[in-house]
Parts: sequence; C-alpha cells; structure tokens
Amino acid sequence: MEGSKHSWKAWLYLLPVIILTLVFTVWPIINTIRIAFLKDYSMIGAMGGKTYEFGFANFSKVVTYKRFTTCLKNTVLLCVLTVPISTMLALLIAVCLNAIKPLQRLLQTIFFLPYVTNSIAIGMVFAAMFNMIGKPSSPDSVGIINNFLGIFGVAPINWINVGSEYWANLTVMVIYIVWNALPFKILVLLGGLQGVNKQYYEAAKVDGTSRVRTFWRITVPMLSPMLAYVLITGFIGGFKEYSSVVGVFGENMGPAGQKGALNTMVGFIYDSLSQNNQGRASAAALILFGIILVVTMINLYVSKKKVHY
Amino acid sequence: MKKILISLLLVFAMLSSLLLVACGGDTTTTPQNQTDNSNTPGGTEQPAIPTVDPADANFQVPASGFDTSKPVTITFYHTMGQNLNAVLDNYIAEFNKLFPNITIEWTQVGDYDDVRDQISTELLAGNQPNIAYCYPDHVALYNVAGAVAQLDALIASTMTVTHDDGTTETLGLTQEQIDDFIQGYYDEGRQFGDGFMYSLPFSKSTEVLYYNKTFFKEHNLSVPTTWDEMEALCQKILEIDDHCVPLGYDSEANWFITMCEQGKTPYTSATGEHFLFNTPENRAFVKRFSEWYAKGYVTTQGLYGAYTSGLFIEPDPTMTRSYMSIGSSAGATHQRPDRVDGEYPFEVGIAPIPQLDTNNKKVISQGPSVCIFNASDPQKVLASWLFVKYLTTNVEFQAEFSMVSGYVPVIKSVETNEAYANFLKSAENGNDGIAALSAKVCLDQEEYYYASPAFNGSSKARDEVGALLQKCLPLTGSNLEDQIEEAFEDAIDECEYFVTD
Amino acid sequence: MKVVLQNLTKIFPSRNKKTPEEQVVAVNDFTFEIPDGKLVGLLGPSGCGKSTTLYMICGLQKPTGGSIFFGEDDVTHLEPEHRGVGLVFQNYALYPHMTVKQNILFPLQNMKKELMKEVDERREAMAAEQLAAFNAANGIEDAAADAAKVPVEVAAAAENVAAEGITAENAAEVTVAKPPVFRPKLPARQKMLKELMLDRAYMAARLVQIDNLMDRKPSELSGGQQQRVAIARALVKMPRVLLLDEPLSNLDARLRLQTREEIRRIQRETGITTVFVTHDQEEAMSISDLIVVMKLGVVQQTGKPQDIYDNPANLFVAKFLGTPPINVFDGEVKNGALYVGEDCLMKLPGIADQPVHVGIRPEGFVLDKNGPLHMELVNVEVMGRDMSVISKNAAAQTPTVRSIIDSDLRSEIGGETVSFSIKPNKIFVFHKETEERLY
Amino acid sequence: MTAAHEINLEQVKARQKVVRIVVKVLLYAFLGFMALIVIFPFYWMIISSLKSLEEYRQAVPTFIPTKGWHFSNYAKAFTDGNLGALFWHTAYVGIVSTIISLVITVLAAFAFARLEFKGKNLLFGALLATMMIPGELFTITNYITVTRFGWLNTYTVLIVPFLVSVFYIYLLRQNFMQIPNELYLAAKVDGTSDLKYLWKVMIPLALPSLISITILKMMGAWNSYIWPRLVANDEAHRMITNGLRNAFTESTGDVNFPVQMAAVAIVSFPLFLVFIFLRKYIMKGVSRSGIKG
Repeated sequence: MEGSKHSWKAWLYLLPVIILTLVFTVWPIINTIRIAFLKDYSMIGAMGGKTYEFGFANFSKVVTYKRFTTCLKNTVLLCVLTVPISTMLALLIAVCLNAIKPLQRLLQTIFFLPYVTNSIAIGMVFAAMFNMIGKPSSPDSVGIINNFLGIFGVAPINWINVGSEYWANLTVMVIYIVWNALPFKILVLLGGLQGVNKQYYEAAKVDGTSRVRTFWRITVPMLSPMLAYVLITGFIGGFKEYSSVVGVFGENMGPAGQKGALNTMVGFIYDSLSQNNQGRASAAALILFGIILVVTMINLYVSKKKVHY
Repeated sequence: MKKILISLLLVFAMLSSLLLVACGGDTTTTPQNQTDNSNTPGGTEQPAIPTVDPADANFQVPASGFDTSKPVTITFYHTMGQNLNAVLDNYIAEFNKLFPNITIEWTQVGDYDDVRDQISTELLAGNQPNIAYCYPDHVALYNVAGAVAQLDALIASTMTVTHDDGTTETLGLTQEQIDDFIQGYYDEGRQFGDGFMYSLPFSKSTEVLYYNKTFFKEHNLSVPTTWDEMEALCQKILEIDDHCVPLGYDSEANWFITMCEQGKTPYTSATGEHFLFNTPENRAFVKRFSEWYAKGYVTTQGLYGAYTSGLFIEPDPTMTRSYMSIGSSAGATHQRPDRVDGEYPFEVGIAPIPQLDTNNKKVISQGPSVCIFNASDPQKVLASWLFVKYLTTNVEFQAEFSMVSGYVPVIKSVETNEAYANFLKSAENGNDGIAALSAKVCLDQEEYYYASPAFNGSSKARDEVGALLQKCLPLTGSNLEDQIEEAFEDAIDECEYFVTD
Repeated sequence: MKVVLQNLTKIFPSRNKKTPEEQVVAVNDFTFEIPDGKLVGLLGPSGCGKSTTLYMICGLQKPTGGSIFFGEDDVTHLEPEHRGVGLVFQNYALYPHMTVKQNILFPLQNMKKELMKEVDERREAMAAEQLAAFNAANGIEDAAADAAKVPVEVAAAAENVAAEGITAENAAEVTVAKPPVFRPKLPARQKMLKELMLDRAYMAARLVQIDNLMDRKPSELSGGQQQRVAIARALVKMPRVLLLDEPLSNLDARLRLQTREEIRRIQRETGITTVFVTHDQEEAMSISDLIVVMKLGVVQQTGKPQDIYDNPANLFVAKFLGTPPINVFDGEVKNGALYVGEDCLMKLPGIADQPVHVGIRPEGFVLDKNGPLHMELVNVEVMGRDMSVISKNAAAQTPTVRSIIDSDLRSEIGGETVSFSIKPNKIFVFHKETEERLY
Repeated sequence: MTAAHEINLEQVKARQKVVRIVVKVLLYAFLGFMALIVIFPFYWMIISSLKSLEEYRQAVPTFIPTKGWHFSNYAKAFTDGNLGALFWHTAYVGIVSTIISLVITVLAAFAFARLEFKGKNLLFGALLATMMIPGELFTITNYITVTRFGWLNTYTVLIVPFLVSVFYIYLLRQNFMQIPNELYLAAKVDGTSDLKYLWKVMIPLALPSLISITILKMMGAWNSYIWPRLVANDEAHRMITNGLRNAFTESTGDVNFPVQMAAVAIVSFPLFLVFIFLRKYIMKGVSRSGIKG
C-alpha cells in the first residue's frame, strides 16, 4: 500500500477515536500524573484556594504506608493464584464441552450465566455460603459450605467471620474471583478450540496418543495465542481487583476485627480517594500502573517465546 | 507482538514527558466565594462553643430581602424512602401556599455516604444542590471548599417576609423558636470549632436499650442503668440460659464514642491535634468489654455477621438468642418479633442505655441535619433558608415525619401536637406501639445527647474506633493489654496517615 | 499384512431428522482383498466414497455394515491406535508448532512399551558380546561349556539389568566362580531408548530424503517437503498398513511426478501394504500394483491398471482411465457387424442387434486411406515423438475426436477428410443402457 | 496368527469399550459439578427474590422459601422501582452507545488492520496502555470536563465518554487481519472506495465478532453504576442499577433484599435472552479474533 497517500485517510478514520481518547482518557491521565506530584493534593482543597508543593512526597508517603506491603501482597497473591487457575479451569471446561455433543448447548448457556448474574446477588450468595452466623459452636448456622463439608466429616471452618485465618479468607476470595472470571474465559477458549483444524486430532488419534498427551502436546500449543491473550488481559484485570473483595467482605476489606486484612492496591487508592486525598491516590495509581506495565512486558516477552503463530 | 512491546515503552516515556509540561498549570476553577475558612485554632478539651458576630458570617442577607415575586427553583438531596417522600410532598404543597414562587426539586440520592460522595464531586464543578441532608463530618468536608452557608446572619435577621396569603413571618428565628429546639441537637450545627452555625437539625434518633420484658418479668430481672449492673445482669442471664448471648450492641463505633463521652475521656477534637482516644481509661474499658466478650456476654453486628436484632427477635428458644439489644431508636419496628399464630412470643421493653456515671449521662445523637450551600443568586439561599426553617420549626411536619420515620422530632413543642400526643399514648399497648415507646424514651433523654467534634476526617476516626473495638473484643490471652495497646496505636497511625488538613 | 474388506458399507444419516430417506450411502457393499506388500490405488471422482473407505480402514470412521480384517484379526471396531496404521492426510496435518524431528518422533513417544522390548533385546545382544569377549580375553577354554551357560546367565543378566535394582555382582556368582568377575557394561535404558527413537526417526527421514530438514518448522518447508515429512511420520512406527489420502493433489505438476516416484520407491523398499486415494487416474495407473475404480460408493472394477485399461468392465471405467480420454461414438450392431454412422468397423459375431456405445482409445487409430472410419479433419498438434490428430464425426459423443499417430506419418495427412482403421484390441462396445461391456 | 494374539485382541476391544464409558462418565460428572457451582448463585438470586423479608433476614439460610412463595415481590419490584422507565433509559443508552461505538470501533480497527501510516504502532501501543490504568482515577477529572461541557443530566453524558473501548478495537483488528490482503488490493484495483470495501467485504466477514461486541457492550451499559449516578441521576435519565440500589430501602436504611433481587432478576432476564439467541455468533465471533495473536 502506498504509505503517505493513504495516511491522511487513516487518520480521518481514527479521528473519532483519537478525539474521544484525548478528552476522556489522555487528559485524565495527564491530570492524574500532575496531581500525583502535588503533596496531598485535594480537589476540594484546591477549590478552597489551598496550594500544594510539587515533589515526590506522595510517592514516599504511599510506599512507606504501614499496610502498603499488605495491599501489594494481597493484589499479587490474588492475581498469581486466580489468573492461572481460572484460565486452566476454563480450558478444561472448554475442552470437555468441545468433546461432547448432547447437552453441549445447554451447558454452554449455563456456563455463561454468571456473566448475566448481578454482582449484588453474587455477594449475597457467597455470604450465605461461607458466613457463620451465631456462635461457631452453636448448631444455628455454620454456612452451607461447612454443612456440605460436614458430610465428609470435616469440622466447620471459620471462613470469613471474626477470627478467621488469612488462608481461609484468601481461599474464599480465590473461589469468588475464579467463579467470576470463568464465563468470559470459557467463551474465548471454546471459540478458539472450535477454530483448531480437526485433522491434527485425527492424526494424533491414529498415532495412538493418549488423551492427556493430546491435551498437552496439541490442544494447548494450538491454543497458545488465545491462552496468551487471555492470560495477559487476565493479569491486567487481576491487578485491578477490588470490587470482588468488597463483594465478599464489604467496605471492611477483611473479616470482622481485621479491617483491611484483604485490602488490595485499588482498595488503597479508594481509601485515599474517600478522604479526598486525590494526590496520594494518583501516586498509588501510577505505582500500580508501573507494576502492571512491567508485568505485561514480561508476559508479552514470555508469550513471544512460547506462543506459536 | 514485538512492535507493541516497543510502542508501550515509548508511550510510558511520552506520558511522563507530558507531565513536566502540564505540571505548571493549576486548575484554577474559581469557586463561588473565595473566603478563607480554615478552622480557627484554640477550642478547649470539650470546646465551649465560641460566640460569633452574625455580621462575620459568609452569607449576609441582601438589603432587599427575599423577593417573593421572582420564581426561584431550589434542589434538595436526601435519603428518604418511598413513604417519607409522600410526607415531604404534602408539606412542599403547604409551603408553596405560602411561597408559590419557590419550586422545590428533591432527589433521593441513596444512603448518607452516597449524598456525601455525590456532593463532594459536584462541588468541584460548582453545581452542588441548594439544600442537603448532612452529618457533621460531611459539612466539615464541604467547608474545605467553603461551600456551606453560615446561617448566623439569617438566624439573626429581623426582616419580615410576607406570604402569598398576606400573613408575614420574620426571616430569622425568633428567640422562642431557638429555645424550642432541643439544645443538644441545635448545638450540633455549631461545633466545627469556629462557632458559626452551619446546619439545622432535621430529624434525630439515638440509641436505646431494647429488652425482653416477658423474660425479665419471669425471672424478675431489673433493667440495668449502669454498666456494672449490666455486667451482673449478663452473668445472671447466662446462668438462666447458657445458650444465649445476653446483649447485642449493633454499632461498635457508637459504643466506643459513647463510653468516651460517658467517662469524660478524650476522643477527638475539631481543632489542633485531632485523634486523642489512645488513653489508659479508654484502653481499660475496651479490656473490660473484651473480657465480657470472652465470657459470652455480648456480641456486635460486625462480630455476629448480621444485625443483632436478628438475635433479639429469635422466637425459637433452641436457637442462639439475645435478651437485650442496643440499637437505633428509629429501628424499633425491627426489634419486634413476628407474630407467631397471631400472638407476639414476647413483649419488648425499651429503656435508656446504661451509663457509667448517672450524673454525667451521655447518649449519642444520630440522624440527619440539613445544610444550605452558598449560591451565586442570594435569592436561592434565602428560599432554601425559608424552606429549611419551615420544615424544622413546623410542628405538624415534625410530628408526622417522626411518626412515619421512627425518628424523633427536633423541637420540644411537638408534644403539644394532638396527633403526636396520642401517638405517644399508644406506647402503652405493647409491641404494637413500639415506635411510640421508642420515641418516648428518646424524649426523656433529650438533655443527655452529645455530638462528637466535626472536622474533615472525623468520619475516618469513627470508622477506625469501630474497627478498633471490633478487633479488641475477640482478643484473648495473657498479653491482652499489650495487644490492645498495639491495636490503639495502629488505629491512631491509620487516622493520622489518611487525614491531612 | 493383507487387508480384507468384506461387504463394507457406510451410510451417513440425513442432515435433518425429518427427512430420513435423504441419507447418503457413501460406501455400498465393498468387498476387496489388498494383498500383502502391494500398493493399491482407490480411484474415482470426488464424492465416490474412496476417502470414506480409507478412513474406515484406519478406524477414524465406523462402518455401518461389513467388516475389515488385518490378516486374521477383525479390526472393524478396533480404535485406530491399536490397528498399527500409518495415515497421511491430504494437507499433511503436520503439527505446526513442532519441528520436523519432533513431528516424526511424536508417534514413537506413544509406543514406549514396544520400543522398550527392542531396547532389551539389544541390551541382551550387547551383554552376550561382552561376555564372549571377556571369556576370550581370560582364555577360558571350554568356551562351548560357557556358551551353554551363556543363554542362562545372559538371560539372568538381562533381567537383572532390566530390573535395574540388581547389581552386576550377583550376576557374576552365577557364572564362573573363581576367575575374574564378568561385568556387562551397558548404558542406561532410557538413554538407549532415546537413541533407538532417534535412529528410527533418522532412518525414516533418510528414506524420504529430508534428513537435512530435521530442525525446520513445517511452515518453512515447500509442499513437497511437507508431504515427505508426513510420510516419514506415518512410516516411523513401522505400521502394518500405510494409508495416503490424495497425497499429491496439493503439489505443482513437476513435483507431482517426482513425489509419485518417491512414494513408489518407498513402498517398494519397505514392502508395506499401502492404500492410497486419488481422483487423478494417471497417478493411480502409474504407481499402483492394483487399482479399484469406484463411483458413488459402488466398486466398478478392480485389478491391475493395465488390465483395467485394456479391458474396462463398463463405459464409466473406460472413460475414466487413460489420457487423453477414450473417444466414444454412438454405434449400432446390425446383423453381426458394428456400424458407426454408415461405416462398418468390424464383424461382431454373437452379439444381438442393438444400439451401442463404441469406445476407441486414442492410440487405437491407424492412418489408412481406405480405412473403414471416415472423419473430418480439424487440426493436427505435433508433440515431438507423436502427434495428435483432431477430427470430427457426426456419431461422436464429443465435439472432437483425438487420435495419437506417430509424427513421422505427418506427411500422409492432407485435405478435408481422413480415414482410419481401428486396432481390434483398442475398441470396446458397451450396452446402450447398462453401459456394461459387450465386446 | 496364534490364539494368544486373538485373545489379546478381544481383551483390547473390551478394555477399549470400558475406557470409553469411563471417560464419558468422568466428562459429564466434571461438567455437571462445575455447572452446579456456576449456576448456584443464579439459583440463589431467584430463590431470594421469592422469599419474604423476614425469612431472608433469618440467620439460617433456607434453600426453599419456607414462609410462602412471594411472587408479589416481582410485582412490587416492577411498580416501586418503576422498572419500566429505568429499563427504557438503560436500553436507550445501551443501544445508542453500542451503535455509535460500533461505527467508531470498525473504522479504527479498519485503519489499524489495513492502512499503513506513520506512528501506527505507537498509537496502538498507547491505546493498549490505557487499558492498564485503573479507571477510578478518571472519574473525577471527567466529571469536571462534562460539567464544563454542560452535559449533566443528559443522555450524551451517559453515552459519549464510553464510546471508545480499546478492548473491542483490539478484538476487531485481529479479526480484520485474518481477511487476506489480496481481497483489499483486488477491490482497490477495481476502484472500490475504502468505505465500500469495508461495508461490502470486511463487515460481512467479521459479522460474528461485531455481534459479540454488541452484546458485550450492551451488558456494560447494564452494569454501569458509579458514573451514571454521578452525572445523570435525575428521574428522566436514571439507569437501572442506580434505580435498583435505593428503590427498595426502607426509612431506616434497611434494604428490602427480596424485592431488590426480584428487580435484579427482571433486569437480568433480557440479557439472558439476548445471549441465548445469539450464542452461536458470540462463539464464532470470539474464536475468529484470537487465532493470530
């Protein structure tokens, strides 16, 4: 294609996108960066005529915050656990779905349901399932999951109530996030699976390849572009996890008595925003953006190596 | 993919370079009025409210007064549900009979925090409403931008305003009207440290002690008036029913702040050093309640996982139940058990909450106030003032609103209202009159109300002390005191980290 | 390994449930025996069921009726992996993310058990050699006695070694008591297995001459090379039967000829029973030992290519084989003689008078001034050694008739008309309706 | 062939049959179990919407409503929350924003996929980078911008700021890149203009993706909450999620959950129907996009 002659046309087609992005994305980013360097900048304060000194005070304040490492640890842990698990689970479900004919359509629809279920409902359900209302020892209610585990003789576990351990909270969060992430991933991977040429499987069958080997040596490599795409977007989304923690633990971001135990980076940004400290919130957001950028770079680099086109 | 990699790097570089260019300009949105409203320093421990000269208020009544001919529209943000909106509409119709030129557009924004978030953002673009439901710390936040009108000049104004039907009223509040307000509620509008009046009380509630009257009669237990009596009572109740949790106290934050007030120990201050609650006395009562929790005397909404009223109204004796529940007086209807085949399983009694020292009785005052925002057009402020004055001083409105909402009126003269009077009388006929009973108990405690100091960040203090108590109650072990001390320091650090003047 | 198909049928149910009769009979009662070590071509127009038959032989398709035998085994309902079958797809189906070497090694990695047997046999042989060398070095006379013991000891040694756990020492006690101890030194089994697999892979690669492309990705190879990799992958596990699905259809003309020969050579060298499917009759004729001509799921004729060419069972087979294709005329048998238009071509004793199709091979025409068949000359194409005379005749079913004549006789053609006599073995007569062969 | 071989063959066939059955059973068991886990919240939403408030607030959650099936909740939800109006507002915003955004996305994707121009990759990289920034930061700055534009309490403010979704441009670009370039060159040769080519060739080929983008975009409009409440919460423009949140709060601030769940169920139903009908397209759309990463 002739480069220059066409370029004005291309820019014309891109005009709407560029204008809208400039106004509603780029300007806020610039404003965010500007504010990030104004010590404890508050928009309301600026309205009241306060002035703010320029400098890295916000960044140092964010990094030295007692619970910064907790927020970072929670975010990274949630991300590193949920993205691979949900991707692998989605892949397994997609492969099984692809392997059956009867009931396939019905199951496909069921697996898409969470996409349509309202987030308020999800939060309530998880409370009902994992909540232990009443004294732990009393027979009142130890929650549906504990009753279910009780059948197998497992003593009721204190998942999210007062005095629950970190690992129990984390498990509930992982289940919640994986449950939320599944439908879209299944959709994408199932779509990808149907795009793979059937003859590779026939060739493998003739060569007597076991199901497991076929899965690892043919299905996964063939789907690698899709998997890379799902993992990268998964990590970007994973690092911005917040609403799911609020869904399960409410504004307390942790079980009763442990406020902020499960707080995430975005949760920390919200804490600053709720105190109208936009300066510190912006600094935290930039740090988070830096982390996501680095992680995405690594992902892109790794996927370039592993992914077959 | 390689191409995208490089472009991402470039993008990051581009963004940071743009920053240096852009950082010079500062958004100089010119707010409506540019008065400096930083909190004047000073103010003692439990600050006596400094007297101010109305002439210094940031809103002065124009000489021409309120122009009843010119049409003016004012907006009102609140959190009223369906049934309360109906009451509001009736009285707006009444108000329009007096001032046909004022149109009132109200919006139910959501809960109280929604109102604060909405307004704190609208402020930035200068299109905040005219009147809004508010809590003291909301007003403190708006004041950072100097947005709330100080009412002193309006209150003091002796100008007269003529209604459509010819009758007149003084623009300001007559001394008689001021005295009609319940003192505790009225002062709430003036404890921002600078002595100016920022809000009028709208409808209030407090915390009351709901108790299982039938159970108390059966075992001839007396209603506790002090925390020591409460401790003994809980012990006795546990002996009767070891399966229960004698007391459910819904809000941990209220409990902590009320104990500070009752024990006259410092909690926060509107000026100077804000967070003062880390004192030996406070740690002591927290330790005491932690021991109560260990003995199974008490639980809270956070620790129980649901409203403790659920425990209180539990009809089935085999399930965990509570025989006392301290909660909002407005939530009386939720503290009443459902009828079991036509009959109430037990009768609910209501009493004031226990006190530390009976001659320094303190109980929290909750419920929304209303504040008026400065506006470029003074007529809007005047119209808003007239409407707010109308709602807070009109006996019929205060009566009807209280009866429907379960809140209590802010003015004493409501007792003269005949409808409200026999509403109170209905307190005798058992659970059906529970709302009336709750209102009566509130009215008895009028002079014991306290309001905590309000400053930008006081809501953070409230959240943190609530979380602090919630963390300390379940603590056990030999080094309980150290754990509590550490929790207190942690809470103070958290407050100081997030709240920056 | 001979392959026997007994009244094999395959019926695909109709697409929508409501109209069951719309079902497709892909293969209809196909009985045929593929002799061991032979190269058989399944030939027919597209949609004649040849590919379906191939897939049924390899097990990817389940037959609706009939059965398939590999030698004595009835493999009809056996999964493909247990049949020991090598399949080459039309568009190769090479795993794009694997190098050529990995592609070829892939089938072997599924056969670790069988390969391990071979590894153990090799190890036994090595152990025996070392023992013999050991005895010779230590001058043990009665080698025969030791030899007698050898199989026992070596077998024991083999198991011990195979069991890995047992050390070499106790193997020694069994053998010579006093003299120096004999210890077989054998590399680890896994390493030997790897080497065996690599050997097999390189052997297959050399067989198809792509051993220099082992580390390339399929996308970097030409069509012909990919084709050969696919064949190597099919052969590496030494299948009992090799199946090729239109192996040459994706290649350009020149490469097709060359690869055709390759396939023939490979099949000859390995002596493996091979079935390949094609719609190109020239390809089938050139390299198959036997061909099966099919039409709409029904076998028309089977046999050696030359026999079928010279002796077609019906008009379809005659038309299908041979390039340039056979010329067909509307003819008539009248009282024992065959007439095309007015020309009487030949005597046909014993065939009732009836209208017939008359097929004449292009090479069946002989220039003959007073030949019986008179044609209108259209054109002459000289193609080096022979020339193609294009002529017209009212009775011909095709607009032009093409005959191949030796180009030296170029001078004899002139003027408007040309007349031929017909070689008796190059003319066939078919029944008008059934198109069955009469003469 | 020896008899031993014969038995071995029978054995293999028998084992093969067993393996096939076992695999089938495992497959359905796994899918069934996962389906149960996925559907449970949806089931709980429906069940909660049929319970009375008291039963809902009970400490011990019940699987089946014991205190009567309250279908009245659905009627109450529809009337109290005036779902009709809310529904129309959300649908209007959803449809209009989807249509405009589709046009923009198609044009942008076409430019990125087909045309060569300086800085193309830089621009695309920049767009991708914006996906990484947590959106919460933009809300306030954008609020000031839209107020300056005077768009408050209009449909514009609900539609315009979200027209650009980088994610869908990326999806469509992948899709367009799979259409062989020769088609474009051939079209150029016979003089068809870019737009005609786009309309005649590229859009029909990428139809599945376009449909899946439309559906996913509509769902976005359905779930948006913070921005609509901030900028257009007046009666004439209130969106569903805002309407739902406080339509059922009683005077004391307690939310009547069962009725709210009923409203949520009513709202989710159309989305569910849309998915069922266009499932095939969504599947195809998404698959075609990812192959060439």
